[in-house]
Amino acid sequence: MVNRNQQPSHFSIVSVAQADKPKAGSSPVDFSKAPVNADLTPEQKLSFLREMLRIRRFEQASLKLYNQGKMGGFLHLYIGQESVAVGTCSLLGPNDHTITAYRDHGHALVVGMSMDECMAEMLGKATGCSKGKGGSMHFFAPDKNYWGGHGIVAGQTPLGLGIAYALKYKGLKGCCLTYLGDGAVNQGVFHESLNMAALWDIPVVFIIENNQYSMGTSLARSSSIKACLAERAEGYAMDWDIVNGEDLYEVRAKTFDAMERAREKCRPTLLEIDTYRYYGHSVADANAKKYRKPEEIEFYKENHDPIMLWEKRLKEEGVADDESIKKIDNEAKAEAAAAVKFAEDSPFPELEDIFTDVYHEVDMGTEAGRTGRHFFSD
Amino acid sequence: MVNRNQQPSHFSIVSVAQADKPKAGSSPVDFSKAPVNADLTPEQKLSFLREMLRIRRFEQASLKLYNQGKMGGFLHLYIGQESVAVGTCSLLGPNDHTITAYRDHGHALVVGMSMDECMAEMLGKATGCSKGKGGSMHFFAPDKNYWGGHGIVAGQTPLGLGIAYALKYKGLKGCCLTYLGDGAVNQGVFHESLNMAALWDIPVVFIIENNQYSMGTSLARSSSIKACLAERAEGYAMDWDIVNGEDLYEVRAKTFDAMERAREKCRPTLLEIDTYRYYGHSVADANAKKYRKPEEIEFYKENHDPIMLWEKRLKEEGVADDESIKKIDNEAKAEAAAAVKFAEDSPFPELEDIFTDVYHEVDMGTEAGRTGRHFFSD
Amino acid sequence: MPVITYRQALNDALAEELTRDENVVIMGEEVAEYNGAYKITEGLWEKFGSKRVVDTPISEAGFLGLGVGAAMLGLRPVMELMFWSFAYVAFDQIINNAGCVRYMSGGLINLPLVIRGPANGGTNVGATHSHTPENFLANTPGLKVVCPATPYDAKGLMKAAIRDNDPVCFMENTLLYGDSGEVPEGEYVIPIGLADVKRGGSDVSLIAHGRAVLTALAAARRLEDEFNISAEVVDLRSIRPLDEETILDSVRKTHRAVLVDENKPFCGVSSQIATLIQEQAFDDLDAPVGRVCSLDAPAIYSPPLEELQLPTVDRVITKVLAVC
Amino acid sequence: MPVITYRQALNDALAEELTRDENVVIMGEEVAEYNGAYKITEGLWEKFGSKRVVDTPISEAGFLGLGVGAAMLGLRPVMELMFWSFAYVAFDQIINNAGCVRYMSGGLINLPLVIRGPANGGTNVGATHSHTPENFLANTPGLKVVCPATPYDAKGLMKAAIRDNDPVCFMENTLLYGDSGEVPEGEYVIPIGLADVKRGGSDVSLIAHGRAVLTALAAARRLEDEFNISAEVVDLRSIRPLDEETILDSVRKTHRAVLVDENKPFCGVSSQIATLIQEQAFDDLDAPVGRVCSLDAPAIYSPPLEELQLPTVDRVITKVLAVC
Ligand SMILES: Cc1ncc(C[n+]2csc(CCOP(=O)(O)OP(=O)(O)O)c2C)c(N)n1
Ligand SMILES: Cc1ncc(C[n+]2csc(CCOP(=O)(O)OP(=O)(O)O)c2C)c(N)n1
Ligand SMILES: [Mg+2]
Ligand SMILES: [Mg+2]
Repeated sequence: MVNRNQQPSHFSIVSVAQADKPKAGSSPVDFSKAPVNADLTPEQKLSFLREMLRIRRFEQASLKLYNQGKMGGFLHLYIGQESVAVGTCSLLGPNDHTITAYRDHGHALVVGMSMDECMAEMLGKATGCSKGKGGSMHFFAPDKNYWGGHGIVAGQTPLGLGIAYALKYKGLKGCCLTYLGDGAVNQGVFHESLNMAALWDIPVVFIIENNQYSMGTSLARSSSIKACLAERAEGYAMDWDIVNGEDLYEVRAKTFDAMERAREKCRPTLLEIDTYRYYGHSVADANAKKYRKPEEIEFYKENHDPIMLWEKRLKEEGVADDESIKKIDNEAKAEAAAAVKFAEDSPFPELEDIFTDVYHEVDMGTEAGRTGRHFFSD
Repeated sequence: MVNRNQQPSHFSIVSVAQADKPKAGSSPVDFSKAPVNADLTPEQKLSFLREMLRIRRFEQASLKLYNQGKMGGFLHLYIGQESVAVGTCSLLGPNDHTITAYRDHGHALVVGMSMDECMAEMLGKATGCSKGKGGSMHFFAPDKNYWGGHGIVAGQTPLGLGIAYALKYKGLKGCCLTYLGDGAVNQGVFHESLNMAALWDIPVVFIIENNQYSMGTSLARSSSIKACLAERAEGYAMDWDIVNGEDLYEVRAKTFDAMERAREKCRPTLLEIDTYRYYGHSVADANAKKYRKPEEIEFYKENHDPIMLWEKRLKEEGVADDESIKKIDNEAKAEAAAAVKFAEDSPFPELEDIFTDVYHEVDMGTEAGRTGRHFFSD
Repeated sequence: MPVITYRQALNDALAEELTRDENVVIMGEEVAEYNGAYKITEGLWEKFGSKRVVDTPISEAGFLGLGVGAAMLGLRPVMELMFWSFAYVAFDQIINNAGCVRYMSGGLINLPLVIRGPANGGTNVGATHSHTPENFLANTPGLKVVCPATPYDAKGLMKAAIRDNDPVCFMENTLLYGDSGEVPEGEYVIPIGLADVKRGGSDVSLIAHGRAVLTALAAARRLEDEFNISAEVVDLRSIRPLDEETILDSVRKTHRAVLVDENKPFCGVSSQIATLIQEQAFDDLDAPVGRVCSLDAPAIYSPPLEELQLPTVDRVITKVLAVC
Repeated sequence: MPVITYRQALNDALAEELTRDENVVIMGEEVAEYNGAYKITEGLWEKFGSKRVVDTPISEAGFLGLGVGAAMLGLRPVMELMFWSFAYVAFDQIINNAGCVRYMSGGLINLPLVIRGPANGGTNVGATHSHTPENFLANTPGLKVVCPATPYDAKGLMKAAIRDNDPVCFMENTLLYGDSGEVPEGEYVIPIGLADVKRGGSDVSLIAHGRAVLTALAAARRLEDEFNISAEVVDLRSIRPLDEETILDSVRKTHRAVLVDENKPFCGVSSQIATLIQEQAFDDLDAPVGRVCSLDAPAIYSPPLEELQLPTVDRVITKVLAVC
């Protein structure tokens, strides 16, 4: 690993509240033996590969559209981080929810949103998941317990807390996986959320996807920490852990512990999952090669690519071979290509659509929606 | 000590960065022997008593005015906490600065503001320190390096950081004592300030005046912590300490260490000083006796009053006797009475004063202040 | 009809809605055990318990965001801001999360959320505590903004706000909490978006919201007594949605309008009303629309001065005489 | 005269002021090593070093507060918000600390502070990233608000903003950064508070700020060519202080006004301008003041729709034809 500023390499740092976990420096754990992984079927293992490849192929297709000038605004690619969304979301049960930031395509696809609706959204089409109103940063699928897609850094963190709060309020045994970036930890509202989560025993799991940079700023230049960001949870008497994000088994094992802690004991956890993004902060970010060396990116691609590592693992385990992998990959590519066609063929919203989806009461034509003027013209 | 929720009794908790300090549980330290205290002259020791008594008598006089309906808005009394402002501010050098929240009378008097201008401000008089524009919560004396007096909880914390930032920028060897309450630590901006202070080596000393309550909410009901609030500094790799606020020697010794760390090494510190307020959150707060028992208040007054304890100490040391104490106290009372008269005799601002002190350029009549309309009438 | 205070009317509305719908939950600083900084929630914690009435840390951004998240899942949080002035530490949560999430989701997410608390000057608490951001909030499509002036309106509008499926910013006034007025015993709900003509008149329309309605009414009485001018007083009650018809009907009748508004003048609520009137009733106007706003400076502390900084009856009368 | 971009004009202004006054310090996310998200600060870190040009964590409330504190001690911080939309997480620091501290201190404290960044829609970044809060900020006595439309104005106003001893909110536009225009070589400063008649005319006054000025100019050209209507275009340049005289002079000459404003309509900047005109030039008006604002919904993402949501030349022309 190169350039992991101020951070230890991947091992489980132990919080006071987790004194029974392996100590720093102890021999590496084989997380494939963890209960949540031991019973995985080959089909399940292949499905993780499929999901990771779907994300990557979807995003590569979207990048092409972006470069063709067919997309507006920003495009924040998740490529390189796929194991995080796939590993963590593979554990979701019926009462578990997710919410994330603007780098939201990976999570969206894994929770079950279709490539069609996502690609159409990116092109601003009426068939998009948000009818073309949200764009790349603002995907939502409440029917899949997926609450977005949020553009303001860390703005989603108290929302995730609130979702988990509602679960507990309603007596449902579930949790809310609330993702944020390594730069987002320095927004005040996240700190406020940590305190309330711990104070009130809220079943939320905060997941820092530490890809080492916030835009062009390395972790060491944005955060003052001791060994890692997650350790800040100590100050709130909250459980925490750090996770090697390139190992799908480890991601699942440690996230499962956190989810169980939430579901069974209503205790929150702060997880920090180490990962890496290959592209710029967003595609518009021409500077990608200035704040880090091209060799760094190459090193990660060659040695730490989560898809490559999982494929290797599946082959070692005899679950897959080159041919079956190729087949899955081709399916993902075909699905992405179809989504591009669907999106391109779809119509844009109409002018009058600008005024729908602002107020529920207006859209429903209720009495409340018809009383007084809701929209103001010039 | 009763009701110190979740908190250890007064001893020095040791941060990772302070491994040479006495360990928790070690025998109590006699802080009168600390270098910063050892050479104090009897005059200096008496001056601390004088300052504490001035605060108390000033506030008792203001309370009377408030109850007579002569004051508007809120009145947040500092009574019970005097040793904190007096102990910490007694260490201020020419390049050291202070800033605090709305409970600001104590700090104001100690840094050298006159009772007259403070009392007049409380009555909204033109002779007040802020010309009657700020009120009780908003005292300022930039000529005394005192930057207020801020009404929004924790809003002053990044300002204190900025003052210290400017000191370092200008190459001045000084620090900024930045006070906040135990409830204020849960405002996001404070967390953002901690991170930047530690990240950039800013000579700021954050001082939590932990009086155990934020309005009617005990610390245990507002903050999730391990042993104390100051420990949250660990997550930022920042030095911290907890301080028994009733012992003026301890306050001075530990604050001095923090100030030296700032001045010499540009390293910030988070201090938590345990203290207690006798009155309600503000005077309007009729509920004072509901969220805590009258016996608790009595217990503190009888056993932990900082003025009483300091008087005892001075007598033990032979520095003062009942008579000399009485004399100082009478002077303080007389000064407060004169301030009341000054304030009552002073005029209110004029109507047109409403529009001054908004824009510097307008007040100065510069070209910038005369270009375009700055104020809008109906 | 029973006469109760504005405070009691709000308290009754909250209690009734807590009883009616178990998804209603009240949160905020000091709302539970302390009974609320201004006692609006008095007795509710005792009656409904810690699940329904919740004290929060001093983390407005965090707890308002929590409320938005909880509303997404179907709770109906009623969040107290001890002062609306403190909304500024939580402004992103209000504008972007409460205000924009429904839109950005293409209508998939509903936010049945109320944010309430006092927003007013006049209590000598200084500039930081005296903000009246109804203009900022009403600028934001996706939010509703309600400013009741009487106990009757406060109760009926609060019940409507809690039952509304969109985020409602409910702005009270500490100077009104102790005011009394008639409030019927039975249940009633006042639709959000209906203005109320609080006094009929024929010579000039005084248009106001919140406590300024009382200033307008006092001015109207003096205009009648001392100047024989018949002033109609229109209480907007809700700023967004806005009852433009009632405003325009009144102006078309009186041909003159003076707006009384505790907002600061620049882009205050009354600037929107003046713009509306001059655009929609241009030919009906016999004089420019006049405004009486807060004097344009941060809220001054000094009690006698702050009284003059807010719209006074005298200033309203002077303005009316100037346009009549 | 050299022709440079709006971006370069800003960059030159910053570089000149950094050179002129060692108390000027530039702070913000990605302003230093990354050269700025929109490259306004390109090359400054390399030239002036880490003391003068400082990258911050993503802590807008914290670093704007830091800027206020540093300004109290005499630094002249120029704080970049990557987008003005992110001001909402720091709103309390802007309104209460930058906006009110001088007043509450009775004038003892000066805050020579600039907060700058782009505030605009039209780049398909969605509702959360497309806010234009100039109306909120200009509502606040104590703050100044500047919105330049051309490279020339951008440079001259930025230099004035940095030298001003009051807090200035400087609002740029990502869609203008690449626009070119003539900018003289030598030093010049444009006083804040002077509007600029960008085009003379006699039939109608188009009044605008920021990018809407360009929309107004394009409309004026078509009005002349296609309808033989002579439109005067007044560029406000600064919202607070406001050059009321230039506005009123123009309207008194043309007797008609259409305001072009990328703000949302409810209490947008144009509502203040309309209120002003109808009050001060009532008898000079031959028609109601018309407005063309952003269509009243959160900013839509869909690129072709967002273009229509902002004021378009067609909508300006339609409105002008309606009042002429
Ligand atoms: C409050 C706020 N400030 C700034 C931005 C601009 N911005 C968007 S993403 C980003 C970097 C975030 O980095 P990180 O949290 O590490 O997430 P990553 O992009 O690496 O996934 C910044 C500065 C924003 N969207 N919101
Ligand atoms: C942002 C904000 N929220 C709420 C308030 C109202 N308020 C003023 S003081 C206070 C309690 C603060 O307690 P603490 O920080 O412990 O300070 P103490 O009053 O004990 O000195 C509250 C809730 C405020 N002024 N600002
Ligand atoms: Mg990152
Ligand atoms: Mg306290």
